[in-house]
Amino acid sequence: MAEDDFQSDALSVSERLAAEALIVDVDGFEGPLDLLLTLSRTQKVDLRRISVLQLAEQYLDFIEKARHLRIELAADYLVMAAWLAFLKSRLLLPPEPGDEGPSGEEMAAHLAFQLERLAAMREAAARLMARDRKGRDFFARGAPETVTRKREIRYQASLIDLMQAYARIRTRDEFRPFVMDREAIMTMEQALERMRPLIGYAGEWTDLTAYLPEGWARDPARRRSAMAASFAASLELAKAGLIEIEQAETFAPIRIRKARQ
Amino acid sequence: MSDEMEPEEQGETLFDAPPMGEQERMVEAVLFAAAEPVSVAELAERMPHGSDPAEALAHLKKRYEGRGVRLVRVGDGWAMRTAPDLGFLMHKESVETRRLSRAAIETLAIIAYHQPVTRAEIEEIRGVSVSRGTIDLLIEMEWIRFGRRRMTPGRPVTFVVTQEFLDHFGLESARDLPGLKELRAAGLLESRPPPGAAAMPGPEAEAEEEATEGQSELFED
Amino acid sequence: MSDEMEPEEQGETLFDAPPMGEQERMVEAVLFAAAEPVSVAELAERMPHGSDPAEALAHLKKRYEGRGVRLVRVGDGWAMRTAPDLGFLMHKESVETRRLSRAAIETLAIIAYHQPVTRAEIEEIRGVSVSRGTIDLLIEMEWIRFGRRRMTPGRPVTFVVTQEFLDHFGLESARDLPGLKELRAAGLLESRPPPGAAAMPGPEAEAEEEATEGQSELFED
Repeated sequence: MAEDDFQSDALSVSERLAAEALIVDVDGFEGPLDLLLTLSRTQKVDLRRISVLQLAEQYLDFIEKARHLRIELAADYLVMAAWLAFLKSRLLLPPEPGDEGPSGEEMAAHLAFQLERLAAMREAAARLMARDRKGRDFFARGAPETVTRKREIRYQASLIDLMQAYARIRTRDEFRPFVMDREAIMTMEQALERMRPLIGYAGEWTDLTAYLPEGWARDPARRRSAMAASFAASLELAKAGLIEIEQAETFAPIRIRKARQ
Repeated sequence: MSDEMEPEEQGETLFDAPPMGEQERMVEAVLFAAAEPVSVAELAERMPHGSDPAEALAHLKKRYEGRGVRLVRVGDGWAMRTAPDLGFLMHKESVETRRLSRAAIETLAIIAYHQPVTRAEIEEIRGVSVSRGTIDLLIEMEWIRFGRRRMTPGRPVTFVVTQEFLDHFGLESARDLPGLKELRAAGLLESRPPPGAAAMPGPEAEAEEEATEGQSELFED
Repeated sequence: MSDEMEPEEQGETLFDAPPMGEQERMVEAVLFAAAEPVSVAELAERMPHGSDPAEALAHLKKRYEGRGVRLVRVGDGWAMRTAPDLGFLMHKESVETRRLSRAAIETLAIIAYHQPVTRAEIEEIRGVSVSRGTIDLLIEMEWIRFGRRRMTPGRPVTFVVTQEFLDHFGLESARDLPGLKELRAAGLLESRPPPGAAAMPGPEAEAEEEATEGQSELFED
């Protein structure tokens, strides 16, 4: 880092040489803020009492020299230069009445804050890295014993599973829990699945029988099952606040409609 | 400490060897951090000149007596090891419940209903071969065990269910298992007979068979 | 309700918790065996029912005071580590730590002191864009991880330091970072927005962020 060059009392020649060294070393900077921080060291004052105006001039001078030496600077250095030129004008010229935006002093104070914060983080980083560190100053167990994971698997089977399994073998057939003919059975889940997408269209009172699947209303066994399942499903939907149910009187048709919010 | 030191050694070292307490700390730290057992020679090499790692080891060994870790000799090195009685702390146990596979539950059911039953018979009933793993699993679970050998050519082993099995399924005996009639009544079995199935002996029929056999006790535990 | 529970609970534990001396041995064994910090909760899980690992830890910490290895707190875990003054004995065990670039070190410090912190905030503080590689490296080293998303427009991710970070730098918690109090008192950990619209040119101000990201990579060694 070239900052040491700035610590020494500089004659104008050595100062210029140092500045040039700085420019040649521009790749060594972590961006314009880093460069500003380095330049600020030349003022040899506490960062809190830094002259931002002077710093801005130093920076602009640096950019000018770089340009003169035909050193290509990254865009963010030039953006910073433009901003500092603006800051400089704000600091030098008295604010015009009705001027909008922050004052030059506010902007300068923020820049000083940023520099101080960056310097503080640099120092904190150095202190952190200088701590006693694992693997260098202190050590973890060299021969850790791995914890063996003993996974016990418990198999579960109930008497019903056992009997079902036996029944399945003896019938040489896919076991069915109920010997009822499932073709005529509609479950509430099936009814729910069927009704859910349909209720969006049920703006007006509609007879529940309208929701029975096609063909199910003719066969009495199927109609009973489908009716019971659809009624149970509609109770579920009403409970969920999705529909309303009404029945004018005992044995009257049960009618449903979409709930009105 | 220093009066124990050989005068010759004192002359050699620029500094005195650290006090024994320090040496003990050093040995402790080195053995803790080392991946392999460390020999006395290596300790001496690592420690400041004039140290006496053997003595430090002796102190350290004493200090760790009865503790959760111990200083043990491994080959010609020394290492820290968990006290043997605390080995149980190095296991993490977890229990996972799984459903028995279809093959296992069917095999188990056949054994329960037909015991004592041979493997060939199980295969005949299931219509597929029974894998060794299935039988092993059921034995490992202590739900089945070897019964007596069948007095037929080849003297095949039979399988029977265990007390553990009865406990698990809440049965007094295997005879309490619902018969085909009850299964049918409970709707677990379709009334139509299996296609081309010859009548299978129920557990009752097998019970007689068991009584007639009284040979090898070898396979019973 | 609770007075009904108590006798039942007593009945549940078949054995009393082991004496504190035994519990201390157990904690000692578990921590010796582990290379990573172990939480009190995990200790409790592994020790017999009714144990009080927190108290056992307190006893153990005292026992190891001034020894070659020490009991240290790392975040919400506990670990045994060799005493830092004995590091010189451990040349063989010392691991060559990767030389970190200045960018990586500064980024790490900023995350540690300002956590949880967004990438934009890190860039604001450093005045340059943070390269993806820097963040990736720190994540790979397990020193930082993603924290919660910030509840601001864009819901940016934040970064926080890990337990491994604390372990590596010998910190009990992120509150023990060197100079943290002073930095906070000096207001240097506040996020202070730039005054007015004429914001300081930050890395966000640049049109081609991608291009500059690539560029800052050049500065890393």
